Amino acid sequence: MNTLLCIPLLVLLGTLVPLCSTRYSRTACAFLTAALPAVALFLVLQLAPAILDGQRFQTAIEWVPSLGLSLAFRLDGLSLLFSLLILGIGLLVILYARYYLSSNDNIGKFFCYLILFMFAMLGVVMSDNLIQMWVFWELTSISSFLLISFWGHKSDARKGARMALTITGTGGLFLLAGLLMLGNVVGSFELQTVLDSGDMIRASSAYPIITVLILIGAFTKSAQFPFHFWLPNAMAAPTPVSAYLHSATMVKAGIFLMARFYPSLAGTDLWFLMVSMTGLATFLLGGYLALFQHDLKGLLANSTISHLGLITLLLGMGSDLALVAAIFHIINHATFKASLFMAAGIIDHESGSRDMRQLNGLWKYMPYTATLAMVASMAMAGVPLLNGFLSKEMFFNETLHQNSLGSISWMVPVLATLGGVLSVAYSLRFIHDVFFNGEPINLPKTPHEPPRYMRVPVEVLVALCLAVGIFPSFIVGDLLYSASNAALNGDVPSYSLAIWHGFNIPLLMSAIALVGGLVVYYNRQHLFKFQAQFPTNDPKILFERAIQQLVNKATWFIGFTENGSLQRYMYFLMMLTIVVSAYPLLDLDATAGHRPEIPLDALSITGAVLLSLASLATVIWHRRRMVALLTLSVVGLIVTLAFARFSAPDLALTQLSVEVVTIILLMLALFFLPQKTPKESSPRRVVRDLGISAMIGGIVGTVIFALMTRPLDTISDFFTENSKTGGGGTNVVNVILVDFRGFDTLGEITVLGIAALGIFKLIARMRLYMPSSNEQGRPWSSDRHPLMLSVVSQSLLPLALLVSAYIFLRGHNMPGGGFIAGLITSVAIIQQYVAHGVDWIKDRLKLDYQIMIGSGIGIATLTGLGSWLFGRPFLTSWFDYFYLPVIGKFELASAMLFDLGVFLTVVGATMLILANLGQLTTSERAVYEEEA
Amino acid sequence: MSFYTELLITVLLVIGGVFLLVGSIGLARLPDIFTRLHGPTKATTLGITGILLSSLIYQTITQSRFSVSELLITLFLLITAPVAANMIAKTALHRDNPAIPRTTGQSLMSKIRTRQPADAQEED
Amino acid sequence: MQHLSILPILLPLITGALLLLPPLSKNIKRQRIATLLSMFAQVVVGFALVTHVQTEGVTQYILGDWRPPFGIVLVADSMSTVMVAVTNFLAFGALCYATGSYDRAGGYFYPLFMFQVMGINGAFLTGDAFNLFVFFEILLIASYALLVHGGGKQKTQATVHYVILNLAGSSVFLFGLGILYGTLGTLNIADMAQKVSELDGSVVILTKIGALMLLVVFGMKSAMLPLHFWLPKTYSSASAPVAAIFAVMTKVGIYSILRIHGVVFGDEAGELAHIAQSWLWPLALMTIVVGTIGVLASPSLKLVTANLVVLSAGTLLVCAALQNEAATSAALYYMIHSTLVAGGMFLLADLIGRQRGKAEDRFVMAKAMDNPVFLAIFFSIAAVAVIGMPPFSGFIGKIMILQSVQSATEQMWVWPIVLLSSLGSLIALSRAGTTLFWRYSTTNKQSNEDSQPIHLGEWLGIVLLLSASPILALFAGPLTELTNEAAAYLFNPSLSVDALLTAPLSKGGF
Amino acid sequence: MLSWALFFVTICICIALFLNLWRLLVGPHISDRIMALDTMYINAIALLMLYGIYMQTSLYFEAALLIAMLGFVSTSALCKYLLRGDIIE
Amino acid sequence: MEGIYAFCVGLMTACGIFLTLRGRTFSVVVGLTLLSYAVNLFLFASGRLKLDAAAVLGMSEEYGDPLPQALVLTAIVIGFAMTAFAVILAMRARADLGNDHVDGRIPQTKESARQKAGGQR
Amino acid sequence: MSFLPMPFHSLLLFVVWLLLNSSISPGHILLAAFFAISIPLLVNSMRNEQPKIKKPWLAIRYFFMVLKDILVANIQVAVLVLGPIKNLKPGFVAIPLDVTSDVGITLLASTVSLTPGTVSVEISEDKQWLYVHALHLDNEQDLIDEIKQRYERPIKEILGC
Ligand code: NA
Ligand code: NA
Repeated sequence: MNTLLCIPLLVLLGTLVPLCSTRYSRTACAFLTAALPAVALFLVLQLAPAILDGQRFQTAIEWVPSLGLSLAFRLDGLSLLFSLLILGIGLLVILYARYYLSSNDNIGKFFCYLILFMFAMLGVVMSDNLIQMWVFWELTSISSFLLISFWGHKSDARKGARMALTITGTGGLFLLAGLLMLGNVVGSFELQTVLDSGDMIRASSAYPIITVLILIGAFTKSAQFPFHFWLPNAMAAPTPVSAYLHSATMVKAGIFLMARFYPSLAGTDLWFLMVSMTGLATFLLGGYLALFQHDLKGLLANSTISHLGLITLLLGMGSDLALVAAIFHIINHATFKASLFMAAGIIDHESGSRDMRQLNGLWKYMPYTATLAMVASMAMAGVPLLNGFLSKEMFFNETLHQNSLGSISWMVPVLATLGGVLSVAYSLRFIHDVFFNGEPINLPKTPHEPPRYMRVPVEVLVALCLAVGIFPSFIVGDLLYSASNAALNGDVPSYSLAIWHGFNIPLLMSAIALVGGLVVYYNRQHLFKFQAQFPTNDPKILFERAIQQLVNKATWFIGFTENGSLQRYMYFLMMLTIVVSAYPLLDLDATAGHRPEIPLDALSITGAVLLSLASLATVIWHRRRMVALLTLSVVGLIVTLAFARFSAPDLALTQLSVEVVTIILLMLALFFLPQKTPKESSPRRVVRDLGISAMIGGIVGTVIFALMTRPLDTISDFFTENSKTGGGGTNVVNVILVDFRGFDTLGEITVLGIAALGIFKLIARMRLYMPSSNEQGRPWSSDRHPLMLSVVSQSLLPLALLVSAYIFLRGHNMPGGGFIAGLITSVAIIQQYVAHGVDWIKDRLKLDYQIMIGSGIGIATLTGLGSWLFGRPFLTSWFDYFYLPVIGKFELASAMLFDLGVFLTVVGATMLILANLGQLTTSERAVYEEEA
Repeated sequence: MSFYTELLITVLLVIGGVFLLVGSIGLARLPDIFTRLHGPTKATTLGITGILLSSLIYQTITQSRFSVSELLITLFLLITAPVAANMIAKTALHRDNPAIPRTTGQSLMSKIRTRQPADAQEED
Repeated sequence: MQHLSILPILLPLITGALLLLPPLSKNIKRQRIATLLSMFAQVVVGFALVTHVQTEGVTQYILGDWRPPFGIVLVADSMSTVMVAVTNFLAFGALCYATGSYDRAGGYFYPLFMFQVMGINGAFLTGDAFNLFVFFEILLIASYALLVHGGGKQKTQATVHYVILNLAGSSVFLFGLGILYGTLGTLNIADMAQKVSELDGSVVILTKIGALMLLVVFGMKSAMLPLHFWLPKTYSSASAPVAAIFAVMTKVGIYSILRIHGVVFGDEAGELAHIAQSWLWPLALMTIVVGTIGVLASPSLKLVTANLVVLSAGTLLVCAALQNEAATSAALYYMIHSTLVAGGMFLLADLIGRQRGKAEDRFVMAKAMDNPVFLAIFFSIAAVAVIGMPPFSGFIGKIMILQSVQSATEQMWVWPIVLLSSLGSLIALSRAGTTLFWRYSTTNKQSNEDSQPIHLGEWLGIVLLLSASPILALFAGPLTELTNEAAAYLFNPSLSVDALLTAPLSKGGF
Repeated sequence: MLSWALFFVTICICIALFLNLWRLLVGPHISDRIMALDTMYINAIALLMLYGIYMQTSLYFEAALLIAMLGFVSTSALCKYLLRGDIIE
Repeated sequence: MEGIYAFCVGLMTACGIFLTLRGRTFSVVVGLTLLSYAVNLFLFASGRLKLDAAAVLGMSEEYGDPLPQALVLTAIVIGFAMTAFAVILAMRARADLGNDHVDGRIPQTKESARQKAGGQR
Repeated sequence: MSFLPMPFHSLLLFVVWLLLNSSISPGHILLAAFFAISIPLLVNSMRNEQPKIKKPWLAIRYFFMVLKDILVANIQVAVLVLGPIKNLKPGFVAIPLDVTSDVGITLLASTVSLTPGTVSVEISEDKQWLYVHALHLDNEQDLIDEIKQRYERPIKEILGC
């Protein structure tokens, strides 16, 4: 397996190690955790010489080829530099965290998140594919969220983490958009192709938007103005996290991104203006804000913002040398800032406070740490012989050599110097306010030096600051060159890494910065007073408030639209239906087609008038529910007659039986419902609804008229032709039902069965109010089972069953069938319930309706399955004619069996519904009446 | 079809139609629910019987096979019509629908409603 | 293998019927075992069907041996089989979860669940427009019954809205079908596609109305704005396993849009080509927006999840509106992902709610959970996946969708809205997660005894559904190949339409 | 002759149906309305039989039979509802 | 004939829709029933109207389109199942929620709110 | 449980089946026999004990008499209905009952409803009184006597109670 792939994989594997080793001591856990990243670092170092020689390693595995997404890794100079920072500082942070975290903290979880982050970060810098880079980019957001919120029970940590995630997540979305567009412009998501197509990209019309999108991604991650505010709030994280994420890695991802795409995107005015102006603003703002922080980490966070601004400014200048300076400052900032965070963590850890108003004179208590911290902060201030000085000199130098702002280009060096002044001032503040400035005030603990090994990471980093500061080209020369080479995609300008370049303007600027910084710090009280005039806007509170407002607005909106009113929802459904269908209807030139119409006759007119009147009466009297039921029955009856009139006897039969059962059901329900509907619709609502109904009615009427008057060529001839020969029946409708489209029927009886089960569920445990008098307040009649009704119903039952059998048997050849027969049987049984009551029936009729449903559906299905035995598809029908002496010729058909299934289901379902509903109010259950 | 069968069918039909109409006129015209009951229960039943009989004859002749299934409907209606009338009357009484003032025997109505014997003493 | 493509319908049907009969009908333990076994078999069948179609090509099951377009056919192509497999897998997860306690919260849970699965599978498989209606009704009536499972005022109330709206919707469905039959004279979807291209004159207008009415119906099932109102309340009040299976129901609507409005009224439809597009566009985008707003406004995890379903529906409708191969492929992938994740999230929300005492799954301070680590891990997976952040399946779906947008104007609309919706869910879910898992009161630890322990089946259900997301991401390569193929098939009428109508003539009693 | 009779009877029944509907709509009591509906069922049967004669078909006989059966069930259930509230008790 | 048929279907649809837009479950159920009648007639007519053409072989010279009839039959049955469920659901809602409003709560109209306020004063 | 628990019904079913199918083919006779036997067996449990017909011939005579009365009744009613309404003299009448069986009472009540100018409206709870509404009541006692003589007596005889 290739080494390159091993590097991220080892780290990925490393995320599991801490989870498995939590049960061991914290030291063991830390060492085990460090092992795999250490190996990874070793591997990187092994590859380093070749890379420094100008080689580039690449490897790729396909992941989602159709998206152009592959797992592609590369290790070139820039990746190498970042990998070293990520792995090296990461290892130091692991060591440091072992001491920093208390025994209450779940160190395994912490290390898991940390290594996950390390993996994500490595992935970003080693990516050789745009989408993959974004994947890792987002992973850094997620893992940093987990790290920042490590102490999730603290409100600050939760809010800080959310803010960081929201801002960087937003940036991630912009970045994704940018990267996708970039890839689409280039035609490939391979990094090298993109880097090589700079000219094409800059020439493309999408260039500005791509640049803006990618830069927003970078700015959010690197805490550039105006997205800088999340970083100070991320300080709620444990300090090792800050030392790692907020100095060397996470915040540098944005910087890395800009450096990475430098060859593709940089070199235009847009780039210059956006990047350098943002950088400059951030540089100054961060420095200024750092000055006023009382929180040690807050100061460091703002200084980080400032330094990130500085690097951004350099990247924006557009000169290759500036890029070199930027990369150099990336290294330097990583080392001194990581050590400073660690030092701050030590101070916090050993003294219990990070407030610089409490922390004073720690020199006395922890001189060794103080020394380290002071060296590091001097590096931050840009004091000679330390690494910060060198890169800052280069920075000053670069500010002098740009002229993109035309006649006001002079402002850039001036402002840069001002930034330098600020950084000296806050560095001084860090040193003086913490280690000197009298005695500590009300510290929770008496401070002392930290454990030996907790200092090691700081020592290493400070040593690096010194080493780079004194022997720059020996320590980082090659690395810097190779990184710059990679970032520039070749062609590194000449530059010199030396401590001394002679007396020149940059040196003067440095001197001004040092002196100015001293002056500023000396007069800090005035500045503090000046600053105190401004209201302090805690970005955290503002942000939370903004989010809260967003949520409130959303809640208002949802409350406003989803107001829980069915009438409104129905209104939308109807309106949409009207709109989509009325719109095309406007194009219909003539409603009537050319198909000859059937002439009118008195009967039809009578039917139409009766139907219309009954329908209207149902609407007009809908609030008198019983009357509405009666008019509804009339409508049902006329519809039945209409079906008969227009040659659909099966429909007439079905419609009629269904209608009667429906009315019975409605009556059963009406008993428990109010007898009248109150008048509550406002006149406006009524008019509106009338309008809607009229429109839908109009549309439906128009459409059906248009359809009926146009000729139609259908597939139906096939059915009439094959009904007898292929389906064995002369009633084509029935043959369609049980044979041609038997599958529909199977579904239909399933629906019926399910409905019955569902209704059973509804009825179960229903607590009903049983009225003891009717709507007039009259008590119910005492005659539960009228004599004549009982006697006649009993006699009619066998007759009804016979009719049912008749309808069932003839169905295949004549109007009828299992469904209608089932309903007749059900109605006949219901009539017995009506006449005799539930108790009487219960003693006499022992039918398990549930089993009937199950077996009905089962029989129908099994009939269908029978054809499998003959190698035919489901529901293939079979029929044949037989001859028996005496009886003569008769037909047997599988459709009969299928229809039996239908019959059983219908009876079972209808009776399960009605009998159970009736049972609700039997004498044993009268208890409900009292409860209600 | 011979003239006489056609005549028979026609007569039956017309009788049926007329009585159906009479029943419905009764329903519409008579003054109270109890008098209205008579129309549908009797006239309509006869009317439908007439129509069913004519259909029976007609179908038997035209289809040249014995089509007496109409008898079943007639039977059915004869059995059920009185019960329906009884149920409707019960409902009307239960809900205190008034009879027209000149109805005799109105004193019975409260007894009928409560299904007491006719010779029972008034409670108050 | 001949009958493989009908098994996803028959297996649940037969199981459902058997569950009503002795010896299963009165014994919940037997029912549980029988249903789990059957469901497992269905999962196997689902995957077998996918591979079968991959190797053997599209299979048409000619019911009753009546050749199309006269009889009803089932069409097993890549798209339908994938959806069936997803449904069965989802159902299996939900069923595992239900064995915990929900199966006893009311009668007939298992049979109804089986019928629900049958309805959904049928709707995916059928190649007949009216049969589609029948399966819609099966899945609807089963969903009504399942929705009331467990009882309670909230459920009843939600069911009233859900049922009435859907009944009205079914009427519109029938109006639409009536019009289509009245103009095309056929019901077989492939045949319809062919007939549509031959139409001319004023009939075209009528057909258009029919098609658009169907769009309204499908739009309502898929929670398209402004017909989505029913969804949040319905889904959030359903009991967990029911809500989980509901996660695939909106997809049925979207699938139907892809099938009917994408294929029948697709490129070849002449005057009627892409009639749905102009309506779908704004509505789909607005659905995303409103879904996102809903996610932001939701005060509980169940509601968040329900609104996420709306959001994903909007996203999928955008794909449907795009009407190109890449978008359809993206839709299919995203459909798989969002279905399983939403299903898992409903289960998770229930479990979280159960462990937080009275606060349930609302975003307020509550007692600490008993199993925070397990729940947090799976919450994170779900959250990351639905937001569309890497490394889980959501981001691949999202990128596929973004990449499928071709014209610049379309990009201008779709990209910002899709990306901002991600941001919205990011904000909402990070708030949700931090509140649920970290804002707990340490005072009343004694009340821990109240919450019932997590049952094995419940663990399993959540693990099954949510671990699907990483797996979907990991195997995104082959999977997207599959979805691409499905989309390509759909967009090639000579494959998808003509082939289906030239089945061999073989009929007659035997 | 027959066709004339058919026409006449059809008109009779049409008028009858209108009268029934009129009674159903004006009431005044719910029992009147039920009675009207019941009568309507019977007139509907007559109509179907007439139609059968007119079209020379017996296809609608079952529909008539069913109306006879179900009309009775409907009427008695309606009355039972008004008498007892609970039709299945 | 087609004209009055279409008119009736349209009118029934309108009546059904109007009722489904009401606020009480019972009215809505009645409306849905009415609507489903209309839908059935609609679907039926999509195969065009024919007199004396029942699709029973040997009973008439020509046959009406049997397919829509079969579809309507299925639709009727399904509609019945759905209506039944809706009816019982309406009962259940009344039992659970204490009223029969579709939203489970009686909406406060301006008038009733004023009355309530007046009553409290 | 006997093979033919309801012989009268069985006969009726047999005939009705043949009527329904309008056929006396052997196949239908077989089916008719099958239903005539099986349906009563099925519904036998759903019946209260009922009196048997003691005099079938009298029953048939009674049936035709009632048919004739129906015809007459209708002509009377037609005249009343179409005539001037203000001449109507409706009234309620209580008829004391001698028949005791439920079937008998029902039969009587039905006959009364179908025949001249009367509708049975109610039966008293103790089954001793049949309440009748007459459309045109001239003499209450005549009506009572006629009903008891013409209808109740034969029913009593037919059913033997
Ligand atoms: Na009851
Ligand atoms: Na009861």
